[in-house]
Amino acid sequence: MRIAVPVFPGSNCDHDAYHALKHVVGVDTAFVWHKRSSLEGFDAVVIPGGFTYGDYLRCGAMAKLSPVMDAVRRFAEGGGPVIGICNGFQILLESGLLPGAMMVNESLRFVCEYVHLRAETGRTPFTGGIAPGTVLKIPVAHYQGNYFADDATLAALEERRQVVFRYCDPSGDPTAGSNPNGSARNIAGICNERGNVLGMMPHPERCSEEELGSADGRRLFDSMVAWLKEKGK
Amino acid sequence: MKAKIYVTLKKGVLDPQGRAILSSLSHLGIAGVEDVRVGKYMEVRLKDAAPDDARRLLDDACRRLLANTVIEEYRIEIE
Amino acid sequence: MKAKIYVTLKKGVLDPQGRAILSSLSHLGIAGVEDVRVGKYMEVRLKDAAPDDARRLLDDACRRLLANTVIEEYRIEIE
Amino acid sequence: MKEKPVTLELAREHGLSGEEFERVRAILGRDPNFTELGIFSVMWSEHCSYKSSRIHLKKFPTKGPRVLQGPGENAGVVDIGDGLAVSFKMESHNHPSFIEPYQGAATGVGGILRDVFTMGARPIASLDSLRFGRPDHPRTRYLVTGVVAGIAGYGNCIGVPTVGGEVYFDECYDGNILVNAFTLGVVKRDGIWRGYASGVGNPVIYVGSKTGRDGIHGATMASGEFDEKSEEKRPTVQVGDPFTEKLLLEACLELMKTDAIVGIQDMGAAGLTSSSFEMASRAGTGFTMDLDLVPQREEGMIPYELMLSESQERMLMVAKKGREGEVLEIFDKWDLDASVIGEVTGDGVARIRWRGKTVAEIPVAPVTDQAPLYDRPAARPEWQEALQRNPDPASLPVPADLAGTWMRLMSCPEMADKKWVFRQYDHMIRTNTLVLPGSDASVLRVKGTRKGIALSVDCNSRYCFLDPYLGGMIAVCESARNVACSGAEPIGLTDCLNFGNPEKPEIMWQFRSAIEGMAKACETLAVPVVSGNVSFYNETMGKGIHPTPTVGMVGLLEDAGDRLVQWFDAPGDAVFLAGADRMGECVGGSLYLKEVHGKVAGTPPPVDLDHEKRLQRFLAAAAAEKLLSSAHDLAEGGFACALAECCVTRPDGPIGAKVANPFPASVRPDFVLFAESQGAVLLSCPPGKKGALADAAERFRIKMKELGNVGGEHIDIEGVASVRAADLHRGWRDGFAKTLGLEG
Ligand SMILES: Nc1ncnc2c1ncn2[C@@H]1O[C@H](COP(=O)(O)OP(=O)(O)O)[C@@H](O)[C@H]1O
Ligand SMILES: [Mg+2]
Repeated sequence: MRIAVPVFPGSNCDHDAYHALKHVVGVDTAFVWHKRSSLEGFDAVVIPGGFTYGDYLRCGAMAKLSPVMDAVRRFAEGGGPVIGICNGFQILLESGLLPGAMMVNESLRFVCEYVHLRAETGRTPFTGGIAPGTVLKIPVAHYQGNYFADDATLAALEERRQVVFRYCDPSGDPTAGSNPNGSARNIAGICNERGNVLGMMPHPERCSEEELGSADGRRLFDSMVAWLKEKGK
Repeated sequence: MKAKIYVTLKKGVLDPQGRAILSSLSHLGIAGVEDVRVGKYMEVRLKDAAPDDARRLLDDACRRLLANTVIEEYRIEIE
Repeated sequence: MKAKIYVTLKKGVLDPQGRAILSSLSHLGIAGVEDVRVGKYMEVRLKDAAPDDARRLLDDACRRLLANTVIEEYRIEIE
Repeated sequence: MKEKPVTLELAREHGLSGEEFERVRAILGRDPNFTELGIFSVMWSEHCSYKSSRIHLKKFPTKGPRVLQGPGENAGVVDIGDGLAVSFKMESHNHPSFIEPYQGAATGVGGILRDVFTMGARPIASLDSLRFGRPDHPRTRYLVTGVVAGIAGYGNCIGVPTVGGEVYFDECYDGNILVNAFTLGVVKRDGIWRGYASGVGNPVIYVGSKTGRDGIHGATMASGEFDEKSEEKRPTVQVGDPFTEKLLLEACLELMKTDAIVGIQDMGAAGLTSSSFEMASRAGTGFTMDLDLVPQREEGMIPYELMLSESQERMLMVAKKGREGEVLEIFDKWDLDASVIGEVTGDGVARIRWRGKTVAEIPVAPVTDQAPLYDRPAARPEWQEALQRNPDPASLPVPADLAGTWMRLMSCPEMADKKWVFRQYDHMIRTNTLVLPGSDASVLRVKGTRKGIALSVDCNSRYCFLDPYLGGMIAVCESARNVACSGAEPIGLTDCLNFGNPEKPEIMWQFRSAIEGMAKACETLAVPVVSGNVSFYNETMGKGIHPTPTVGMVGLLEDAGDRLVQWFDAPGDAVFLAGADRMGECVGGSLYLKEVHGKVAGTPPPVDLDHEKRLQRFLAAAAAEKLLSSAHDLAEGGFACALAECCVTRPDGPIGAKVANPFPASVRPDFVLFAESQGAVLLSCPPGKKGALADAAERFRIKMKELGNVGGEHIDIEGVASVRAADLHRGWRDGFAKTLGLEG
């Protein structure tokens, strides 16, 4: 089993994802430079957070043009598990692998803090081991995480069970006060129709060890490993 | 040759920046502004070309990079 | 009434965004673009007023909030 | 820009005195040309030459068994064992941040990051020490918003967490804010790089952003007072490009894993000039440089501009001859401009060419060796005496509502929760931050080891104003104590000395006294100064700031698992006051005196350095023996505010405590609550550890008093004042944004 962490100019959570996967979860993990156009030999893709191309123009707008993103698209079309975290999520939106767009936070300020998420579905490879309704404690760190999609798209997302995580209070209620950025319907993470591509603003790689304040993020990676094992990887 | 590109949020897309500016203006005591929408404005210098070709080129650039057509629309002016 | 405001970087001020866009365009194979400078574009709706008053108001808004006159300059168009 | 004929008057406009100009002529044996004048003016500016401060900075202890690199390089380096070292430094970006808060603060962060990764270290954490004018000054809100956003904008983008800092407000900073940025990196002991241009024939390589007309005269601006004309200097503002710096960081660290280069230095203030002259001067060499080969962003730049530009995100390096191809290849991978622009020479002369002509020819050594050095007159100001004598404490009325006063102090912006600030900073990236901002010191783990690094930045400038010697001493003690409260041993410090105009004897006296006080504390506590920065001329139209020698302290935990936080955690834990005998009735320079009685006067609390040292050792020992649940020192706001902080800063929500009044019954209740002291710490521990804790205190001869217990709805100092923990928490949490009029 081998996990790819694509690295773009300006990626900066690449080492964190690598550390969590390789040293905490203990799976074989490798960086993939963005100019590479193949993901041959990899079983899952973790697109890390950061400020690719400085977040200039729009977050993820320039990274989507990298050769590696063509490979990610093919990988996803083949049913392979892909997770985009924070800037990785923004890249997936910009490349059209996930619907919708990110706007600047309602506060117009960067926000870095622990939030609570309610898991909505176990249908993705990354949430198979997390029962719907589970509340996770996990940090966000972004300036543009205010998820937007038009009403028809939002309705379709709900109907097809593509909303994977919502911001909520510690008891699991998706209240306005628990929404750190103004996202539509408190959406923190969504998947594609098929369920194999997940994008989320919060950072599971930052809370995969108790000593960092929470190990809830590890559950996503553990789920991924279990899912891959089941597939014989 | 030169061109100008305007990228603006589509109607119906909430503009957090515009809203914040509006409230700051009223804090500053600047009254009379009823709405602000913030967009991007790009000044582009191009190799000389027929205006039609230039437009086609920039249209391509907008669709593929400069605007996110999920939330934004764009306008190109060639000088 | 309506107005448009253009905020652009002063000449000589580094525009990291413009530079990054330029290099992405060339990666896209969009040749012929020689320079890009990125600015802000605002569409403003105002209470009806004499054009001179409106301009004064927006000028004030630009200097105090909308533009950072240390590194940016602005232009106002009243419709 | 056009070249101008060089005259004495022009030299003066460049900040050179008549005597300095004569020295330039003596060194060259002729009149300098315009480019050469520019070079001398920046090299001999206060900012680059430290001409007014050097003789005093020598008083700092800079050596120690752990010191691998002291002051003089881009950043200091201290050994932490396991084959690793930490490199750190602090820098000011005060003037630029006042003119353009976002870009000024952002480029300040960019500059200090470059200083650290130039040493070969990967930056793992930053701190920021900020001082603004009165909260209700019309510009303060704008400056706070811009500075914080600028630090966030740069630090977050490059991916180095900003894990702590401080924010103060005082009228004295109305016209001169302070923005001091600290960065620490981790480097292999045998992987440290320095700024040496050695090896005749080796190529000199320029890398990073293209050169524009940014910040020309930035270095001389930092060496001059503000006046009304400063507005006109604005277009020299530099714009930061954190994305390019991120690429530069990764490319340089990749390059440093090879042995293709011999020396490297960032282009900070005075850009190409200072980097090339300093590197050559350290190595005792000369160099040639062809300015046509410098990557340029703007057209028509003349040599003067190219040499003085302060465009950001640039580095200068010297490669091994024949290896330049490897160097250029790495930079090409990272899409960075790089260009061989010259060569190291053996004759000790800098020869700068442009369009086929030599445009400057200067012997390198004299530029640094014969740089001006001043022992400027220093005199204690006449008003100092009266300032210290006042006010008579007995004349101060006791507030009728003590609980209300307590609430008021805890919600004033100096004491209130700084979450509005640090929420905008990514303080978790790189997944090392074990103690997040909000405790006395932030603690980071060092991956691959068991070690932890504790960081704190401190300076109480009211104390320094009232007594610069004692104030300087306290800045060192307090930052070391903050680090010790997290369980760490202080192992080295950096400083940022922010003062007014050194040409005024009273400012020079403040400067000298503060340094002497700091040096004394460093010696006793055995903490070396390994890097630092001086910022003079923090004056506007003759009005200067309080002397503000900010200290950035680095502590080491052998086992990060021993780390401590400042907040009470478990109901039933016992509360102790360690250093109990240090508590006096000192209200001089206190927050209480300023906020409630509107006075900055009196003398700061006394310091007992020997006791301070024992206290810090005791804290580290108690932490290592796992005797404590928390430790928090008494600082601004005195006993009551320290206790309140233990109760309300807890991330999981406030908790109460019931404690005895530690003072004799004769002490006025307002002084019990808010008098300030040095060398006192509030501790909490599980009841079962009480005995062992008392034994440890005994061993270090620390007087400890048991005061009560954690728990309950109230924070109750028996017989003096009591408040509901939830109420105090709310006031503290909202105070910062509310007072400054920043929503949310
Ligand atoms: N400018 C800042 N940036 C980041 N963190 C800050 C800043 N100012 C204060 N903090 C954090 O808030 C907490 C309280 O700060 P402060 O009141 O100065 O603490 P102390 O009195 O213990 O030195 C500390 O953990 C500090 O690191
Ligand atoms: Mg403290």
